[in-house]
Amino acid sequence: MTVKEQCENVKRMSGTDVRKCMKCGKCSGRCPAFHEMDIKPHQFVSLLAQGRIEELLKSEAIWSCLSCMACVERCPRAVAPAAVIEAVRDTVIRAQGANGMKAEDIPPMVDELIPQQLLMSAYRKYNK
Amino acid sequence: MYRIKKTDLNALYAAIAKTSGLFIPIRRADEVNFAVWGEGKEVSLETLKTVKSPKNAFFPQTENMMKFKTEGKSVEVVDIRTEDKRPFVVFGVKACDVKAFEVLDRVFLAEPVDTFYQSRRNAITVVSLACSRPEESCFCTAFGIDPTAPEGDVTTWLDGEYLYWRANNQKGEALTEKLASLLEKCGEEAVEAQRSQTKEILKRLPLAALDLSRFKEENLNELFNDPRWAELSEACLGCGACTFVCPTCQCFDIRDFKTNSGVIRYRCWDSCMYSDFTLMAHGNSRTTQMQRYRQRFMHKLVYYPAQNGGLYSCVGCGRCVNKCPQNLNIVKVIKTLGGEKS
Amino acid sequence: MQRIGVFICWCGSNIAATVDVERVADAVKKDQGVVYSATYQYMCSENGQQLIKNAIKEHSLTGIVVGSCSPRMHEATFRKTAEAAGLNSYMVEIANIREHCSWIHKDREEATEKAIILVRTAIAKVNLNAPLSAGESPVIKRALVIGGGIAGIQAALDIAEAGFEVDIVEKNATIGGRMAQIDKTFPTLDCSACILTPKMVDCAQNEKIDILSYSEVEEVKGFVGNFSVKIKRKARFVDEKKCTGCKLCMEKCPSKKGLDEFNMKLNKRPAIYIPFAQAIPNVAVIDPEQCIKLKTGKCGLCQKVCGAGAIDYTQKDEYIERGYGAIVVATGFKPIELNAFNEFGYSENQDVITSLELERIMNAAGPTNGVLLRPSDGEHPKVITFIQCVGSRDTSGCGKPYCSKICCMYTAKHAMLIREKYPDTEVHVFYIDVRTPGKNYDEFFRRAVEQYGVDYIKGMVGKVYNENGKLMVQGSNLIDNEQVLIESDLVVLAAAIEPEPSVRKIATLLTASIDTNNFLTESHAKLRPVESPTAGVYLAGVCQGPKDIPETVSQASACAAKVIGLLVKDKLKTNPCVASANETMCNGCSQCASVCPYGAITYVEKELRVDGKTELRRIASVNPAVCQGCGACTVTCPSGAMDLKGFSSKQIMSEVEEICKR
Amino acid sequence: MQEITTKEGFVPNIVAFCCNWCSYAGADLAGSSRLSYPANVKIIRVPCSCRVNPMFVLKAFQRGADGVIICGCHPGDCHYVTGNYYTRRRMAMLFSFLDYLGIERDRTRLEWVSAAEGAKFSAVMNDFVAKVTALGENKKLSDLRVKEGE
Amino acid sequence: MKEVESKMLERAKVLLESGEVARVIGWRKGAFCHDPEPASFESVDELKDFVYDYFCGANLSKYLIAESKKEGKTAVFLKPCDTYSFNQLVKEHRINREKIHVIAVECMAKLDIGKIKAKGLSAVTGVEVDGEQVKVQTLYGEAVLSKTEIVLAKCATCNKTHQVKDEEIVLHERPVRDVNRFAEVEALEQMTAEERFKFWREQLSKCIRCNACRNVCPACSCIKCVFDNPQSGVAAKANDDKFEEQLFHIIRAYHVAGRCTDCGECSRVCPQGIPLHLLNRKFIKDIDETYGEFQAGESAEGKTPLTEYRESDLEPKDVLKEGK
Repeated sequence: MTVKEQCENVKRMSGTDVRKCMKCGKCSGRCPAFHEMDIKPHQFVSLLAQGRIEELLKSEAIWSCLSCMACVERCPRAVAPAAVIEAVRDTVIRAQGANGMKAEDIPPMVDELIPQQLLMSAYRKYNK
Repeated sequence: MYRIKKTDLNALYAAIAKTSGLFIPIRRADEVNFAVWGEGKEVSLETLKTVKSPKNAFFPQTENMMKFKTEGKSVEVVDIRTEDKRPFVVFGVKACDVKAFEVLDRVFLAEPVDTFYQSRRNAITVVSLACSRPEESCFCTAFGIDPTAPEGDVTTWLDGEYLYWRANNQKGEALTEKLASLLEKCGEEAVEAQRSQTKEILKRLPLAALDLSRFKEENLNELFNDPRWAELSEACLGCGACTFVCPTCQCFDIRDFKTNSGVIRYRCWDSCMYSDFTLMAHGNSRTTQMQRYRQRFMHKLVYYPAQNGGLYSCVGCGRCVNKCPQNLNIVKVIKTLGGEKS
Repeated sequence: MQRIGVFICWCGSNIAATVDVERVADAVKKDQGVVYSATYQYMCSENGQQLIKNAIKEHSLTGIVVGSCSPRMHEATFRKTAEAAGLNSYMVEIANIREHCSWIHKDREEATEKAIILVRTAIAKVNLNAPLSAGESPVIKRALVIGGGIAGIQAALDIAEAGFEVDIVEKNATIGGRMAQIDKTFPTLDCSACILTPKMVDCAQNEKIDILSYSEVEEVKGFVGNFSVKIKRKARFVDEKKCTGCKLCMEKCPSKKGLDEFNMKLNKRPAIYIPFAQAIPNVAVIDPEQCIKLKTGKCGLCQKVCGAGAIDYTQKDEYIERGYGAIVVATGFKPIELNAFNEFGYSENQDVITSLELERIMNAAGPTNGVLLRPSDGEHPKVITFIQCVGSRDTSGCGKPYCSKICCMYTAKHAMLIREKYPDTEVHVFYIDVRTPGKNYDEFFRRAVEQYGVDYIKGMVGKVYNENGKLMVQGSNLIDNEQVLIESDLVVLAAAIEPEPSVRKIATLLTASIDTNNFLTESHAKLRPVESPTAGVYLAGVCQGPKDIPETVSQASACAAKVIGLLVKDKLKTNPCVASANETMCNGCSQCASVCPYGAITYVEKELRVDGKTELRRIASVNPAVCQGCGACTVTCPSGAMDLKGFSSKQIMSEVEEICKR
Repeated sequence: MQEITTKEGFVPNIVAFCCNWCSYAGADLAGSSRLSYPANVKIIRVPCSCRVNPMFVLKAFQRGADGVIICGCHPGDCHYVTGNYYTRRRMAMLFSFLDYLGIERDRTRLEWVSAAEGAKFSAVMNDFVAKVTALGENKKLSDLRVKEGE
Repeated sequence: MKEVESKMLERAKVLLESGEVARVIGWRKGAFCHDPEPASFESVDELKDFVYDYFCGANLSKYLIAESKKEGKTAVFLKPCDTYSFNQLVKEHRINREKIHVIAVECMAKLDIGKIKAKGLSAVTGVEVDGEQVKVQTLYGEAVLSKTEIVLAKCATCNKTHQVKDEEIVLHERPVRDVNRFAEVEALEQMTAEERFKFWREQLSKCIRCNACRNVCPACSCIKCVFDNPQSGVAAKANDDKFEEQLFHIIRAYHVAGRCTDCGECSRVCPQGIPLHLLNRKFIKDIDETYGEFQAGESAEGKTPLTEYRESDLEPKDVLKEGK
């Protein structure tokens, strides 16, 4: 796949129109994992818009994103940075060719103290 | 009497078409209407009732009459009539429709003669076809018509594998002669058997006992003023379906069509059901649908017979019975105002 | 039968070089209705016009066709020519054989043929033309201004200045509007009240101006020049003529728990009150929801103390009806509700305030007498964070998709004023873009940064939360690609502005169109920005779109100029090319009214005689004074009852027929 | 059923409806800029594109026009505020319907041409004429009686 | 159906006897088993001929334009599909709603006598419906037909429900049909333009200009139709195998676009069996797909798709989808 196709693919997967972004930075302002991320949420949108997908695919931030969707919730332009991050992550996982986490792995992990969201988030994160 | 195998009919049509035009029931887009025959067209003689009657063979729905050519401020009248002198055969006309020709003739061939109609009428040979499977809406017998032996220049019957053929007059003989090679001589047994069988069914038709005796000139005022017209006509939409499928309706309108170089004057069927029928400068002579409705049936059952020696201008074909969108029809009028024989 | 004259212009060589004008004139000589045809070098010249006039008289012409340049150029000229010769000006049609023919075609044969067709098309139309005359309608020489803010005040003053009577209808107890609530104005830092209140007083003192405060428009009938408006005068329970504004009642009123709307509900006020010291009219009003007397029948203290005997608990809403020639809508704006933005904690934290609230806090007549104290504990805030674009440029559905236009400037103003008065205060401003077009605006903003050291952070705040009594403002700093956390004492939100909600009802009453954001639509975005598409209705201030004070004042004055231009006329000439319904064919189905952009169509029950019977029918009736002649209704009408004069269906179809002859 | 045979060197006849405020002025500008387009385009001036009744379009085809184009102000720029929005819906529905009846879709067109777009007007007309020329004569909707006796 | 009929008759009697209404609009028995006619009953006596059976397909709503102008109230029996036309006419101020008492009646799909005859059955004397089976007696013998095959075209795809009712007589629930009413339109859209043209040419050249479609159509309620009005520029009466029928049907379809409730009466009444509803359905389908689903007659208020607009509406060239 060419870089351009890869970009288009990520845009399609994320369902987000990156051109709607007005570069306010509210997503990064809200992000609880900001300091853990090498590429910040707003940069995901900006880099994707510029077609710099290779940098995104190498990013460590796709693993530090919590998928809390706060950025999606707060974006005044209905852009979804978390969806972009997720799409990039899925692209990486798919390229690796295996699910990091399977549905049957989950039941043993469930204990009363684990927040359900965490499991959901992990499942989202490690599956293609 | 002659006969021809049904499977050979196409050859018969082709033979007729060689020397004259052939107007015959043809199925097109699921409906059967009289139309000019041509190779590959689907003829349907079995169809009991074509949607439109064959009257448009000599009284077409639309017909150009003349043209006014304008040049600057001068107007030239151009006779654009193309008199088709070629003989024409109208094939497969049912008894009721044959009778209807007589009704039309009395109008168009009486003085002043309608020459458009006349020229076509003279050129036409009518080949009629007897009915063997009348349906519930048929009531030609009420008008003294025998559907098993229709009039016409030639009468035909469809029975079994054959079409039976009998010439009734000189015109018919002439046609028969032309087709002699295709027809074989035969006896009348099959036809007679079919006729008596059909007559049995005719007796059992629900409208067999329609009583027309009250529709006479002397009852004109009484009938005209009958309050039940209101009830009879109240569902009438004022469309012209009944008049356009009717074999005896003869009203037309004359209109102009603006062309690039003048005006074409044409006539087209009109309907007494329409609000602009016989519209005059002062307005309309009949302003309510009841009046229009009454006019149509009074004309068929009272006015026309009064002027034509008692001949009703309804032939009981039942097309209006079948085609009225709201199921109004002449039968209901006859039953209500005429009384029914018990 | 028409007697038509055809006049083919050479336009020097502009037409004649490509089109054989003589052949054109000759070709149509025998056409239907044509009795005269001629050519001339310049038909629009004095001599050319004389030729037309002479022909009209000599040949008793009933219609003329001029084959010349575009009708957009000389239609008016030739109409006047015809008029001067006693021919109705609408019996003139132009065949455009220059722009649409000679100028674009090179082949002389081809161009001549086309010119003949174009002239014939015009002849075909003229054959069906009928004389039209512009109707007249009288003009009521009084204007109505809806809304008593700075826009309404300015418009009213300008109209009154020209000698016309003006009524201001204001729904609040005083005029003054939003500007009265503002402390200082940018970029000059003038005291807002100091420049506004004299204008309010001027209004009150102007004999031509009648201020109908505490009133609302209830019903509008009529059309340009001739509106009839029903106005509700809400019961204020105080006789406006008697009240002296002494405020004794306010002191004595035992019910003091009302929220002071003027001060953005930051403090309390009595049940009987005057909104602010410089209110016009300076008359008290009783809040019926709060007044003990009105609610329980007991108390009546204010009545006892009122020396003027102005208190009247029995007052009822009253309705008055007045006629107007023109209406100015100046209904203004309000900041949006911020409940949907819980990330900024506006509802939870008293110290998260809107800019308009800050405006009151900074105002000497405000709840803190002008001392910057935070609402929660009355302490001086040491760190203040401003957040811009709260709800503006927001397409997520929570806010407004547009830029509110004024926030960048007032935020700079606030930051600057705070830094000036309280230099020890730290001021941060989160911004997405700083937009400062306008005279001295960017200079003003730069001063806030350069001279007053306001910290502008390019980025947006993601959340504001309370931690140990401190407001933690977490946002991004895009320049440094950092997330910052600012411990603040006060957070000020630049809330988006939206049209005052009552404008919806007003727009419906006036049949004035309104856009998806509830801003009133102007007749033309560039060329008619202060006129509503509804004739006789004008738009001033934020009700038409976000704008600041100078722009509002300009627009108000522009409105006034338009209104004056209308009111100086004794009668209005109406466009004769208007729609009209054929009564006998109209079904009364209302489809035409639903597409009319001007509300020109109403329905009447009318007795018609049809076919000798009388019938009561619902029939469309077009007001020719309001109809602008677009023809939208004519196409919607299935029966063809609705037609457009001057462009009738028959005329257009005859043109089509002629062209198709080729 | 009628038969029309296409003549050699076919030149279509085009009826163009132009709104007075934008497109007619655009056509004027095309003229004053000497931007040529074929002479077989003839313009009918209407106050607004919303004055164009689908019946006019059909009338033109009946009388033998080979193409009909309607031009109005750009959406949002209508002199009468909303007229062209109605036109857009009306014509979208009419054109799609004609297509459904088997009428060539390139015979009809709606274009927005502002008073400043003389060049666009000329380009649109050139393109439209080319497309209609390629289609040949309007055989499906024209009424042969119109040309009777010519 | 007999049960429903007797309930209807009972209500009609009560309404007339009590003077609550001046007349009841329903159906009157015809000459055969299959030709009831719309009728107005003004007294209990007249009700002796009242009928409600499988052949009462006519839409009674258009009659109410005239009825609501008469003195007193009019009660009317409306089938689900009829109520849409009723609403549309109320919306267009053609019917005075206050003067009409709507009795919503059950409809289990109506039969098409034409389709029965097309099965080769002639001289029909009796029809009995038993669930899915229809027993037909004729003078030439008996036959059993499947009901689905002989219902009116308009009933075959109908899932309409009563939109208006002042009271209702519904004893059975009608099963929801799993059909795509646009299937025929889609099939046409799939054809090439030439095929479509041929199809419509064949169909429309059957037209005899009798105006039955127009006169029965509840949306065609114009006091003066453009085709009857010499001033309109399109008036025409001729049935000419050239252009006029096309012009007539195109203009008619356009005039009712956005207002047509798809009641199917045009196709029911056409004496030449032209599938006229396919013209109107094309507009309905285009409107649904382009401007959002819209069912005319669902409400007696609001604008119709062609009298409103959105700034984001598609351009005509984008509405025309690439076919073959």
